[in-house]
Parts: sequence; structure tokens; C-alpha cells
Amino acid sequence: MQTEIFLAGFGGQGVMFAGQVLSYAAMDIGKEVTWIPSYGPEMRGGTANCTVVIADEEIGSPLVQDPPGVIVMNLPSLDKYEPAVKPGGILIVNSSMVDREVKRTDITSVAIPCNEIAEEAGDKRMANIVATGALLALLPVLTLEDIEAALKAHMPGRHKHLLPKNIEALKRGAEYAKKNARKAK
Amino acid sequence: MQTEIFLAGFGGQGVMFAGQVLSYAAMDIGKEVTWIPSYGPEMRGGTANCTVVIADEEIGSPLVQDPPGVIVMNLPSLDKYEPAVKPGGILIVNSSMVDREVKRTDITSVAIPCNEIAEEAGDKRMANIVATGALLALLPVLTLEDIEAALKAHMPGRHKHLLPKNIEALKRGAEYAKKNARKAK
Amino acid sequence: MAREMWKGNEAIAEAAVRAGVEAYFGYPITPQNEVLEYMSHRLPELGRAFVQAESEPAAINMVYGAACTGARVMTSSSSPGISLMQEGLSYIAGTEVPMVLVNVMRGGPGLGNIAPSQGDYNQICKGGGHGDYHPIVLAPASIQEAVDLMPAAFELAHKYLNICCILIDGSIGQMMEPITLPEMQPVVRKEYDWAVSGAKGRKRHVLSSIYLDVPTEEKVNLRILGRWREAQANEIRFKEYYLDDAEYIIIGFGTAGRIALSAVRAARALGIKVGLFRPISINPYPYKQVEELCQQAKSFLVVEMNTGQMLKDVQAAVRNRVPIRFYGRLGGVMPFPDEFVHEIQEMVKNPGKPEDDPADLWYQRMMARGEER
Amino acid sequence: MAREMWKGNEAIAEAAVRAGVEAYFGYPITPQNEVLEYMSHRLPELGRAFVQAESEPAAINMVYGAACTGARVMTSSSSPGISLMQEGLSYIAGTEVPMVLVNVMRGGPGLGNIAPSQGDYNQICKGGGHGDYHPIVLAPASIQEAVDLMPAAFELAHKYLNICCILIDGSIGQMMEPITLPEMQPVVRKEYDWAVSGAKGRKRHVLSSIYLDVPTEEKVNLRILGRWREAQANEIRFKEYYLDDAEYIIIGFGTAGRIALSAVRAARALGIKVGLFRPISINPYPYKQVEELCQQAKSFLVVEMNTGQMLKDVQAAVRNRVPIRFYGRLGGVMPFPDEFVHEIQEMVKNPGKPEDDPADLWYQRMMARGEER
Amino acid sequence: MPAKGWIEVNDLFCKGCELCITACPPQVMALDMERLTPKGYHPAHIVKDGCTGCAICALVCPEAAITVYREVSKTPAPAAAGGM
Amino acid sequence: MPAKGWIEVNDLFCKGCELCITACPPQVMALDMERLTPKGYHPAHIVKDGCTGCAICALVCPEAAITVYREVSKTPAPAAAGGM
Amino acid sequence: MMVAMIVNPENLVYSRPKGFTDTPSHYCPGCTHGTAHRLVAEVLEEMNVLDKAIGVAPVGCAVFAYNYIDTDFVQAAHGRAPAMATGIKRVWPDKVVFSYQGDGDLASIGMAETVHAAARGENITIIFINNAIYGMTGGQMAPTTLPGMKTTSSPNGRDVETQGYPIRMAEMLATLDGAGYIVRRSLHDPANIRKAKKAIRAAFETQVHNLGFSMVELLSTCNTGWGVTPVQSLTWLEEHMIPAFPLGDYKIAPEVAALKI
Amino acid sequence: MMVAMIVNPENLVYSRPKGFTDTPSHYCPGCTHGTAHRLVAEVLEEMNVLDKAIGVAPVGCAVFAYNYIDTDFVQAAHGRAPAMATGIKRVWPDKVVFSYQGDGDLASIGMAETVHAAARGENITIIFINNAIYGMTGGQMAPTTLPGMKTTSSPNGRDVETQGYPIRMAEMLATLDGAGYIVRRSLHDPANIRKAKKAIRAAFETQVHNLGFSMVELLSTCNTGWGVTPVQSLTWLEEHMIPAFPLGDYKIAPEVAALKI
Ligand SMILES: Cc1ncc(C[n+]2csc(CCOP(=O)(O)OP(=O)(O)O)c2C)c(N)n1
Ligand SMILES: Cc1ncc(C[n+]2csc(CCOP(=O)(O)OP(=O)(O)O)c2C)c(N)n1
Ligand code: SF4
Ligand code: SF4
Ligand code: SF4
Ligand code: SF4
Repeated sequence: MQTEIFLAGFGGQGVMFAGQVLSYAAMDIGKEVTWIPSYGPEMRGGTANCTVVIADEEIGSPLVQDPPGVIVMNLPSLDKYEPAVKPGGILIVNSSMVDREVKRTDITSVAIPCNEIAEEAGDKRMANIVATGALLALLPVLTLEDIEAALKAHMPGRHKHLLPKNIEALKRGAEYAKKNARKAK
Repeated sequence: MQTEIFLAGFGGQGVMFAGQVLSYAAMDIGKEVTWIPSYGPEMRGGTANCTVVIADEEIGSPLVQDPPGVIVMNLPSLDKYEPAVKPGGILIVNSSMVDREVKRTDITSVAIPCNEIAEEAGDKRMANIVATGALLALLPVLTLEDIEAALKAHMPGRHKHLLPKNIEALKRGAEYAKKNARKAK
Repeated sequence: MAREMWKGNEAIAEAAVRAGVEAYFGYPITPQNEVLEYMSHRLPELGRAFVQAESEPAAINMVYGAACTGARVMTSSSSPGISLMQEGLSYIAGTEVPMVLVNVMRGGPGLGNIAPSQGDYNQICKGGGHGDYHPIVLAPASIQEAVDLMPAAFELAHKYLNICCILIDGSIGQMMEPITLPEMQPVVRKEYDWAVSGAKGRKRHVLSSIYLDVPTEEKVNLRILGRWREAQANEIRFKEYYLDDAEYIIIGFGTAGRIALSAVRAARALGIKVGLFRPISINPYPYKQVEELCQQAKSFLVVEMNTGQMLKDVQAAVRNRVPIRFYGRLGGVMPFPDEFVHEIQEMVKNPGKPEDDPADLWYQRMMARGEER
Repeated sequence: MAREMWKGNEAIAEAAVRAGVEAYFGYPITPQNEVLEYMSHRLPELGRAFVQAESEPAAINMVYGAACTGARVMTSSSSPGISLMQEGLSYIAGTEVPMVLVNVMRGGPGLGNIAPSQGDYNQICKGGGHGDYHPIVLAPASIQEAVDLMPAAFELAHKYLNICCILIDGSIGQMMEPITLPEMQPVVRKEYDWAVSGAKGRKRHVLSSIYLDVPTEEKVNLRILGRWREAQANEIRFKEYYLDDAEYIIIGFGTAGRIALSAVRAARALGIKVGLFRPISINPYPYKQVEELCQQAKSFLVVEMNTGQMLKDVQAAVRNRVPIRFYGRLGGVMPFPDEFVHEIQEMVKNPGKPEDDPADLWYQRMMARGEER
Repeated sequence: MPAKGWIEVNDLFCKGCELCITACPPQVMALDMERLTPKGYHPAHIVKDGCTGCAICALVCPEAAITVYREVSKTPAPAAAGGM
Repeated sequence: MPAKGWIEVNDLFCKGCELCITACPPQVMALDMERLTPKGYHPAHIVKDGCTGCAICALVCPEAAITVYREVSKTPAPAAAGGM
Repeated sequence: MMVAMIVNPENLVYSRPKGFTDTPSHYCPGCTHGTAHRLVAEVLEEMNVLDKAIGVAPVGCAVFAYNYIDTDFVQAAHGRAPAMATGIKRVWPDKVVFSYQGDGDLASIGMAETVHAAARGENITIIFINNAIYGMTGGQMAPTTLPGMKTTSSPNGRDVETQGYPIRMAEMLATLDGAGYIVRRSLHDPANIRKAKKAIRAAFETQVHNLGFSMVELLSTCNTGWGVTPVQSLTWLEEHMIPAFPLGDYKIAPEVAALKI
Repeated sequence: MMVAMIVNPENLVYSRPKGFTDTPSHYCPGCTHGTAHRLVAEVLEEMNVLDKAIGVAPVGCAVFAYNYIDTDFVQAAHGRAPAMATGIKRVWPDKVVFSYQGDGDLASIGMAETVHAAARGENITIIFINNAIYGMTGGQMAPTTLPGMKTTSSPNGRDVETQGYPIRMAEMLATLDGAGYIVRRSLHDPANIRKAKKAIRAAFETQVHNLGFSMVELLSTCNTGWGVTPVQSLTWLEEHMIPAFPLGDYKIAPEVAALKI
């Protein structure tokens, strides 16, 4: 059993971190996992994407052409990666940064205002965690508890105080996704 | 038809030049020829040897294991190369620098006081030419006239005045060799 | 032991530390910077030697000096930097002293790019430096495999008085995987009968690669060759997947090899009896093993991230017994498993003839595809 | 035209001058110093550029710069110096600009010695620098052949926008032979649509080897490969001796090849029907020609002044069709024809089996011989 | 007092580094938090009167994003265009 | 006058470069044209009285071929052996 | 409407130089590499040599200099720009050949090429960007990194005991007879930017008059590598770099001085 | 019989140093490489560190230095001796590590390694033989070749216009903070040979006291390369080289001066 998740956004949107949280959670429940980044040529402000593969056996390719789970945090990423989502797969779109609808109907998609929800949860820098919660609500490769545990275990000490807020953000993301998912036709 | 000549001595004894004179002469009469040096590791005063191959067709190896014609200008060279002379071949030994007899009897050898003869001919630096004359007297791959012509044609202008002396040295070497050759048994 | 998430480059550096590396000399170059940066804090904290050299030639010659002391020493670099080290590597091989080189390949030639590539296989395996010598080259396909090979690398370097190279590409260097690191080994400084340490109470040691006397140099060349032949006999490493009943066999090393694993599973899901042979020691190369596979394989698919460099070694082993198909991506393009699956399907449709020139046919396909685009 | 006696290195330099070389950049190293020294007086006297660089990396990068102007440019060096040029060579290949390299091999690895060797065949043919590229390599066996190839070298470099290497060893560089030099060609400075010269009245030209966009780099790699495949198709050079009725065939390049000629004659004198195939273009290699020889050859004898580097290419062409025997001398030892004759006789006595490993059997013989001594 | 000078900041180039803003002698510049450039930066612009067209902003702009105008002045200011 | 000093030149090392000869203050040295060293050079030696054992010759000899003795003097001369 | 009046060609005081392409730079916001590029472009334009200039881009953040400065360009191997420029200049003695290099490129791996180009009195101009760090590769220690300065390869601050001292290139090269014009300037404020431009002009004039090797060392910022904001980076440069790398003229050959630039 | 009396151990004033092997040198007659070797051997012997010294031989005529100086030795790639010495010193900080290099090795191809070893304040000692030429390869131009000087690669005399100017290493390295002891001496006469030995001692003391990089530049002869007799070469050195390469102390760190050697 293997699941691939692709996360895309601008540098600074916490995309890499979100991917790492997923990886830690997967590791902690005894799964095989790979996290691989891909940066644009820009030194700053460029694009920042990563792919997470979670599996039960030795993982082959850390990259896949059509991931079943995709998070896009901005418009360019949506334009670029919407076509890549595996038919029947999940696409989480951060609607706070994207002003258009998802075109594809053969996938389940959620347009979720991650920035606003994060702000409500206490810190707008947690948009990435909101999106993660949303994804896991529809792609049950990991439970929210797994993520909670991972955050607890691996969040650097100086950020520990942010833990409750992060868990809150995670949950709100998941709830929102459950309510607002546009199911695949 | 191919003939190989090996010349050995200390640096400064004109061994390289003698080899080149042979080469020029061979070239001028339309032969194929190769001249290849081999120096010892020393920068100065070390050994200096060269091999000349004269042939009618494209020449293969510029080196041979058992040359039919060998000139040794000093004792170390005699010790090292006497065994290499091809059975039935010619060995010219500069007796001015060598105090022992040639041991081999299966080759024709000449012990010739090149330095003295050269001095008589007008310049002791021509010992190499004396030896060359001696060799050609017994190994008729080139005539003395060929050498004369080559010296005329290729001696650098500033040395032209030495030409007569060189020719003299060449002849004396040849004469001495004819008289004093110890024929192969 | 507990698993931890590590970035490839840092894991390799820590594995080297645990393997007892005493000195690291290097120069920054993407995508291997994390090795150098990790060493820059880790080694001083352990009281071991770290120097950021002024260049790769300087780095490799610092390594050369340290190697002459018998210490466990290493450097790391990437393609252009490795090219600049070739003279030093040849000296090290000619002086018969041990060192470990971590070679993180990127897209080339020239400045190229920093994306994952396998374009330097020939350079490191077939002779980048001058003269007759053969570095031992190990090509892990995962971070775990890389850290497991690190202690072995130092042991091989010392056992064969040779260069041992860990060859990876940017993707393995940059990705993160959960791994278990090797045990921390104590640093052991042996008194080798060849190493320099100051001639206290012993006759002096001189280490050099100059042999003006040619017969002596010939003996040295034969001695180096002799050790290499031992390595060829004893140090073959590889991994096999789904080969038991395989009728078709993919051969790929490093990243291309692990991508092939995904492709093999996908193809098996389609009912194709395909397996994977992944060389780990690419120098010495597992020629015999590949030769044996000829008995079961209807045909081979060689996959690389270059124009078919390892392909030549496979061909040398196969010698027209079985048809070979080749598929390569170039210049830093990392192939997707689907591309390999497609190649497998095509191969099954038409296994081709043993005399075919796989590189040629591949090139034709690439160009055709180019025109389509 | 009149024949003159020339020393190999100087003849090559003068031939380059007559071929219209506009700029030479080099660094002293034995056994190629005469090339540099000759250029140091000849080029200034003709108003062309000569620079003694501070090092080989500097020299090759000066060449790189000059090559970007479209001028006919060259350098020369020997083994350690060639290793130091590998990064620059890779950049030149990656930038697709033309240059000529005169590579005078010496004994290695490391500092080694200055005696004639063929130990750098793999380095120059199989990939000394990083990335996928293939220099054109021509290996003359005589001074006449070398000077005749010089104009061709510059033309090939420009035709294929590639490195063209004249590969010799110290013996060809140091010996003298009577030769006829090529005609003096006028220097022609073309306005290439890629060269830099200041963007006067045209859009600017930019030359670089960096392609951060991987698909673009892949296209560049394919373009470089495409040109190389043309060279493979069009630029095969070799010379055949006594092959018409030959039952046994020696294959050797450069100096080993010309020594083999003497051996062939000697063996024929002994009544053995042996011939010589001497590759001149060793990259691209005449695989087809060697393959065809399999039809007439009872077995091959490959001779080299290394541990059997070209042997691999012969094996790639022969593919177990015919037995191959190998004989090599190492570390600067120049074999005598008699040694080859002996090998020929042994081969005739026992041609061996196609599956034999020639390098292995040779090594055994060398060691046995070593013990005798 | 009427504007003597004016600047235009090219969105294509401006990266909102604020060097011009701190350098501007009359301190009439600021980042435009309302707008994002194609590259995703808030560009600089003039926020109050008083631009003298001294071109100091253009002199310090690493992106050569600023075009400067000054009334009447016919000769280019020494600052940027000024030769030697 | 009796010799106060003496030198021995080691044929194994001497190359007849004459540096010692020109440096010798009392000028008592010369090359020995009668003899050839194993390497084929005429070695240096003392040709007349007057060697003071000053060791200047040893100081300038690039081959460290010279051993120097001096009567009575028990302490080594500052010249060569002399430390700092 | 006021504005409308002002914004017309005859009031134009400054606009993007002709020598600059329309390509937006890849530099981090506030990086003074851009400033240096602009000055070079302006000088080449003012000297009217854009169409006879050939630039040599380094390996470093300025690797893409050719995307911005609108002249013929080549891109060198890391540190070898002076050698590559030499190769070009020897073939085209009448062209204006310049390299643009960072401190890692010029002072670390390229040290030999730099010193020898200067010693040869090679008629080329080098624009040397000293930002005390390796920008492109992610902020490692450079040969110009200040003692105690934290970088990704001197995480506890440059320890002079084990990692040595910064190299002052201008001072070092000034000891060479082949050097015609060697100065150090800074890009941290308007006045110094003007001085920098004057120096760049003087350097190119040195080349045009065949007066030997010319180099302008420019103290430049790397806010990313230094971990500060663009605005802070200017003050950091002024407070920390200038004391370690004093601005000034280190070698001006009499013939160059005579040019009265 | 007089002689017999004198020739006895208690009258021994000088004999071949212990630090020297019994191998006859491969140097040309009269080459002062031999003198430099001897001084190094004497100093190491006097400092009693022969058994903790590790030498690094260059590529150059001194490539076989290890055949003569009786300590542990390695042989470096051309110009990389300072890097190789660094590698050794970092593993063995308590050993005495020195390199012995010619001008082509140190100042041409090895320029970067030399400057950076000095800038790092690497605790090694370099004996730098400046003979203004490439001896081993047959007398080509060196970075130290004098203007107008004929060599096999400057056959009409070094033309400063196209071949540049000699480099004064001591002066250049003296600009570096890492350098502890940088001086230039000569080997052309007894007095200067004594001074040279003192300097070599001081350089090694600098290392032993961990006071940073030390280099002694020694003006040396190459009668073969210069095409003169050994005796003439000494005068040539005095008359031509010393004016171009003034003898003196170029950098003596206060701590080193304090050693009062
Ligand atoms: C041979 C080689 N070594 C290392 C590198 C990696 N590299 C690229 S840029 C760079 C240094 C950049 O620093 P600097 O020259 O100071 O320029 P900056 O980026 O700071 O402007 C290095 C080490 C390379 N490309 N090639
Ligand atoms: C990489 C490399 N380049 C060139 C050479 C050839 N080479 C040997 S010694 C030498 C220079 C010797 O001159 P120098 O360093 O001045 O020492 P000297 O012989 O004068 O004592 C050169 C260029 C080499 N061995 N390796
Ligand atoms: S300096 Fe230039 S880039 Fe920076 S904010 Fe001002 S206009 Fe924009
Ligand atoms: S100086 Fe030494 S080598 Fe030279 S002649 Fe005198 S003793 Fe002989
Ligand atoms: S990393 Fe530094 S030098 Fe590079 S562009 Fe960014 S700020 Fe400028
Ligand atoms: S060539 Fe010059 S440096 Fe070398 S040994 Fe001879 S005299 Fe000395």
C-alpha cells in the first residue's frame, strides 16, 4: 500500500514544513516514507514544492507523475498542478490566495481559505497546517492524531507553545474539508 | 631492408649529434629513418643514448632489442650494451674512455681511441664523428660521402668552418676501423 | 534502534563521523553543501579536523596529505568539483593511500545545473584521472543504504589502499527518509608501516607517486592492478528484486534503480513478469551476476539518468546473448516510474534482437518524441 | 615537397601554425615542453597569441575564452596536466565551442615518470570530465601522421563544435623523423553566429554551459550527442597492414601500433599469416571495422602500453565471436617488437577460446614472469 | 507646494526592498501595500508631495526600477545619469 | 708555516662545481685534474698550505661533501655547525 | 494632472540604462549586485563601448549577469574568469573585456588566476564584488568573511585559529607591477555609489588606454546570506565591512593618474 | 703526517649533517638547492626535531628532496604542497610540517594554495626556492623570471608587455594577517648563507610556537637554466636577482619577534 502527496506554493508558505510533518507522522507509526523537495531557480521568494510518499514497504521513486493527494497554496501552483492530480484523487486549494474555481470534476476538491482559518486559529502562518488537516480529512493515510503526536514529538522546543494552536488549525482544516468537499463525479 | 644503430655515452660526448648526422644522411638519400633519444634521470652529466633506424619502407618500432650496429663512448655504456649487440653485428668502442677489451667474440668489434684521433684531426670534440666513421666502415648502411653531404647540408652556419675537420675525423675513423677490426668468429 | 528522519547529505556526514572519520576537507558546491556544513560544526565539536579549502584541488590535496598519515579522511563534492580533483585522485591512487570520496552528481557537462543526474558514471568508474587505476565506487539508492555503506567505505579504502567513492545524486542528497544510523565507532589511529608521523624510533617513511625507473613503475602498476583484482573478486555488491520468476529484467543503479523498483511493481500489477537487478558496487561491476541473468531473461531494460554509460558494462556482460533495451533521461531530468513502465510494456511487445544497438534505438525514440512535442 | 627532419613535438607545433592556429595557451610539462617552447617564439613572430599560463586550469580556461571567439585555438599538455584540465574541458564541451588539445601521455598514475605510455586512453576517450560528452580523439603513430592530422583536427573541432584531441606519447613527441609539413594556411577569422566579438551591428551572443531548466539541459545533451553520432558515422580513421590474407590480426594504436608493424613483419618472415589493424580515430572507435575482421581472424592480439584499456573496445566489437589475446607493458615501458613476436607465436600455438578473459590471462603471465626474474 | 519632481516605479522590476524609501531625502516614498507585483512584492511609490526629482532613489535602486522626472531642469542630474 | 686546518672532500658527493674553491679565503683549494669521481667529475682538494679550518668551503658546498678539521679549536666554528 | 505635466520626455532625469536588458533580475530583493550591474551598464553606455564589450560572468549569484548587462557575454568556470577573459582579450586586443566576480570566485578558487592576470598586466577589467560570503551556495564562509562572522560553514563564527583571516585583495594585488588601477569602493549609500561609478569608469579607461590590469573591489551586501533585511544590510556593511576593508585607491599607475579621470 | 694529526675526531669542525642521508644528490653541479637542503637538515638537527618532522617535496628539481633530508616525507602534486602540508598538520598538530618548493611550484600553479595557507595562518613552514626559472622542465619562464631574461619560453627575453612582470611573493604574502614570519634571504655567499640558516631556524621556531604561517624565500641559482657556470651564477644572482627581489624581513609578527631568535 503506497500513497503520494504533493504540496506546492511560494517559498515562505510553510509547504516544506507541512510535508515534513506528514513524514514524521508516517515514520512514527512505522511506515516507510520519503520527503523530497524541489525548489525553483530563485534564491528567495521562488516556488517551493515537495513530495511525500508513504508506504508499507521499501519505497521506490520519491516522485510520482499523478499523486492522489495534492495541496496547492497559490494560483500558479493550482494552474500548474491541477492537471497532475490522479483521477479520483484529492486537491486542496488555499482559496485565500486563489481566486478561481477548480476546473476538474473527476477529482474531489476543497477550496479552503487557509489563511483566514489559520488566523482564526491564532496565527496566520499556520495556513499550511490547515491545508494539511483538510487533506487528511479526505485522504485517510494518516489520522489527525498521528499528526498531533508528530507535532508534539518533533516540533523544535522553542515552538512548543504553538502546539495547541497548530492542533486547532489542523482540526479546523479537517472540519472545513469534510463540510465543503466537492466530490468527484 | 632495415638497419638499426645504437649510440651510447655520457651527455656532452656528442652521441645525440652523431645519431642525427646519420639520420640526416639517410633522409637525404631518400631512406626512411627514425632517431629516438633516451636520457637518464639526471639533468646534467647523465647518460645519453639514441637509436637510429634506417629503412626502405615505413618504419615500425624506433627501438630494437639487438641492434646490428652499436657505438659506446664510455665504460658504463660498454658494460651495459655489449650484450645487446646482434650476433654478427658491429661494436665500436671508444678506447680513449674504456680500459677493457670487448668480451664477445660473436661480433665484429673495434676498440678505437676516438678522443686522440679526433684531436689529431683538429678538435677533440669530434670523437663522436670518428666513431661514426669507424662504424660505417664496417656497416655499409651509408657511405662516408653520404655523411659528408649531410654535414655540408645540415651543419649550422656558425659551425661550417669545422666541416673539413669533421670530414677528416670521419675518414680517419673509417680507416682505423678497417685496419683494426676484430672480426666475429 | 530508533529511526530518525534525516536529510541524505547530513545523514552521510553523520555516518562518516560515526565511522571514525578524523579529517574532512571540502569546498562548497550544490547539491552537496550540507555535507560540508554539517562537518563544519560536528567535527570541531568532536575535536577532529575540518577545513573549508580554497578550492577542490586544494581540498583533494589536503585529503592526500591527511591520507598519508593513515587517518580516516574524506571529502565530498559534485560534478565540476570532482573534475577538478582528478589530478589529486590520480596521485592518491598512485601513492596507494586510502580515502573516501562522496560524489554527489548533478546535471552537466560544464556548469550545467544542480538537478539529479548520473552523467558522471564514466568519469568516476572508467578513469577521470590519468594513469591506470580504479577507484572502488559504491552507488546507494537510499539514505539508509548510504549510511550503511559509509563504514564499509573507509574499511575498503584502507583494505585496498585505494579511493572508495560513494556515488549519489542530488535527489538522494536532498531528500529525507527515516533511517537508523550506524553505531558511533571510536577513532583508532593505527601505526601503519607506510604512514608518515615523524620517524620516531623507526626508519623513516616516504610516500610518493614518482617512479622515474620505468620497470619499477611497471611493478607498481601491477601491484595496484593486483589489489584491484582482489576487490573485483571480493567486493561485488548488488540487490535483487522480484527476480525469481522474472522473464524481463531491469538494470539500474542509484536513483534510477529505485525508480525502477516502483516501475517493476506497477508492471507486475499489469501481470508482466519483470524483476530488478540493482548494482550497488558499480566499480567493480557485477559482470558475472548480469551474465548469469542472461539465462532467465528474455530481454533486459537498462535505465539510467545519462546517455547509456552503465549500458556499456551491461553489454560487456551480456555479449549479444540477450536483447537489451535502453532508456535514459538527461541533464537533470528525473524520470517518473510511468516512463519505465511504458518502456517495459514496449519491451514485452517487441524484445528486439541481441545485435540491436540499444543506445541508437533509444536516441531515435527520444528524437521522435522531441518532434512530437 | 622537400622532407625535413623534425622532432615530433616541434613538428606538431609548426603543423598547427600552418593549420592557422591563432592562439596557444599552455603550461610547461615534460614530455611536451617543445610544443610550448616552439610556440613561444613562432606565434609572436607571426603576430599571433601565445601565453604561458600559470597552470593547466588557467591554460584550458584561456583556451575556453579564445574558443568562444571562434578562433582556431589549442593547448598541449601531459597526463597530470590533462587531469587538471578536466573541468575546463567539460565546460568547453558543454558550451559547444571548438578547440584542439595535444595530449602527450606519460607514465602514471600520479607524478609517475616522463616515459612513453598509453595509460590515459580511458581518461581522454571515456570521460575524464563530468557530464555526457565525447571528445574526438586521433592517435597518430608517426610524426608525419601527426602533422597530417593537425589541420584536420582544427576542422573537426569546428565542424562538430567539439574538442579534438591529438593523442600521442613521449616517444612520438621526442623522436625525429623526416617529414613533409602541410602548406601554410592563411588565418581566416569567420564571423560565426555564436562567437563573441562585441555585438556590433548584430544581436548579442552569449555563450554558457549553465541550463538550470532541466528539459533545456536535456535538449542540449541530446544536441551534443547528436553531433557526436555524426562524428561516429563520418570520422572513423584507421590504417591496415598485411590484412589481405591475414589469419591472425594485431590491433594496436599509436606507438604500440607502430611497434606491432615491426612485429608483424618479423612474424611474416617466420611464415605466420598475421596482419595489423591500427585505429587512428580511437574516439569514435572503429567498432564496425573490427567487427568485420572477425570474419577473417582466427584470433586477435591486442597490444597496448597500459593494462588493457582499448582492449575493452575491441571486446565490445568482437563480442565473443573470436578469441582475443592481450599484451601490455606498463608505467612507461616501451615494448620491443620481439615481445610482440613472441606473443604472436604463442597465440598461433594456442588461440584460446572466445570466452577467455584476455586481461586476466595476461596478468597471470606478467606475474609468472615477474617471479622468474 | 507643487511637485518639482516625480518618479515612476516599474512593477516588473521592483522587489520592495525599501532601499529607495530609506534613501529618499524628502522621505516621500513608501511601499504600496495595496498592490502586489507579478513577482509577489509590494512595490514602492510616492506617498506625499515633495519629490524634488533628485534621483537618489534611482541611484540606490538595485533593480533599476525607477524612472525620474524633474520640472524645468533640462540637464540630467549629476546623480545617476551624470558621467564623470 | 704548519697547517692549522685540513679538509676532506668526499668523492661520492663532490661534483667539481668550484664554489668552495672561489670561496676559500686563503685560496688553497683547486680541482684535482688527475682524478675523476664515480660520477665523472674532477673533485676539489687542497693544493697548498694555509688551510685555516674556517669551514667556509663546507658552508658554501651544495653537496655537503666537505669535512673540516681544525687544530686545538675544540668548539665548532660559528660558520657551518654554529647554531644561532 | 500635475504629474501628467512632469512626466514627459524633456523632464526625464533618469531611466533604466540602455546597457540594461528588460529582464527582471533573479537577485534577492535589495541585493547590491543589481546596483553594481547597473553602474557597469551605465559606464559602458557612457563610454559608448556596449558594442565592443565582452563580459565574463562568474560562477556565483552573478552567474546570470549576461541576462542583464546587454553586451556579448561568456560564462566562466568557477574562479577562472580572469583566464577566460585573457583568452578573449588576446584574440580581440581592441575589444573591451571585463569579468564580474564574487569573492569566492575571485579570491578563493580563482586566487591564482586573479593574481597572475594582474602580474601579467593583462589588459582586462575586473569588477570584484566583495560581500564577505558565498551567496549562491547558501551563505558559506568566504575568504573575505570577517573574524567571528557566522556563516553556514562557520556556524560558531569564523574562528581565526582554525579558519584563518580575511584576505584584502586590493592591498595584495597592489604589490604587483602589472596592476594599473586597483581601488576599493562601496555600494552602501548614494555618495559611495557615485564614487564606485567613477572608479568603474576609471578602470575601463585604464583598459581602453592599454595601461594594464584594472580591478574595482566593491563592498556589496548579501542580506540573505547575512540574515538581515536589505536596509539593515547597508548599515552592517558600513559598520563591519569598511573597517576591515578600508575604502581607497591602492594602486594607480602614473599613466592612469595622468588620464585625469 | 701533519694532516694525520689534524684529522681526528676532536679536531672536527664540520661534517655532513646527521639530518642528511648518504645519497649523492641529483642536482647539477653547483646548484644551491643543495645548500638549502643542507641548511634545513642542520636546523632540524639542531632543533632536535628530525624525528617529528614531516617534509613535503614539490614537483620541481627538488622532487627528490626526500632522498637527502632524513625525515618522514611525502611528495606533493605540482603546486599543492601547502595544501598537502595542511592536511598532514591538521592530523598531526604537534609534528613539524614543512614544504620545500620552487618558484614555479609555489608562485605559479601553487599560488592559490600558498596564499590561502598563509591567510589561514596554517602552522606550517615553507622553504621557497626562488631561482627565477623552471629548472626541472628545462629552463622555461617562471613567475619570478626577470624582465628581459631569456628562457626557453621567453626566447627573446621576457617581454613585460605580453608576458608580464615578476611576482614578489614575500611582499605579497606580507599583506596577510595569517602570516607569522615572511622573509627573503639569499644563498650566493657565506655571509648570506649564514643569514639564510638563521631565518630557516626562525621560521621553524615560529611553527613550533604555533605562531602561524612561516616562509623563507631563498634566492637560489640555476646555472643550468641560466646558462652560466656555477661560479658565475653566484655573481649573476647578486647582480640581477637581489635588486629585483630585495633581501629583508617582510613580516615578523610581534609574537615571533618576541621569541628573540
Ligand atoms: C568548481 C566549482 N566549485 C564550486 C562550485 C559551487 N559554487 C557556486 S557559486 C560558489 C561561490 C559563490 O560565492 P561568491 O563567489 O562570493 O559569489 P556570490 O554568490 O556571493 O555573489 C560556489 C562555491 C562550482 N559551481 N564549481
Ligand atoms: C600539473 C603539472 N604541471 C606541470 C608539471 C611539469 N613540471 C614539473 S617541475 C615544473 C616546474 C619546476 O620549476 P620550479 O618550481 O621553479 O622548480 P625548480 O625546478 O626550478 O627547482 C613543472 C612545470 C607537472 N609535473 N605537473
Ligand atoms: S529600491 Fe528599487 S527595488 Fe527596492 S523598493 Fe525601491 S524601487 Fe523597488
Ligand atoms: S663546493 Fe662541494 S661539490 Fe663543489 S667543488 Fe667544492 S667540494 Fe665539490
Ligand atoms: S544570496 Fe546574497 S548575493 Fe546572492 S542574490 Fe541574494 S543577496 Fe545577493
Ligand atoms: S636545473 Fe637548475 S635548479 Fe635544477 S638542479 Fe640544475 S641547476 Fe639546480
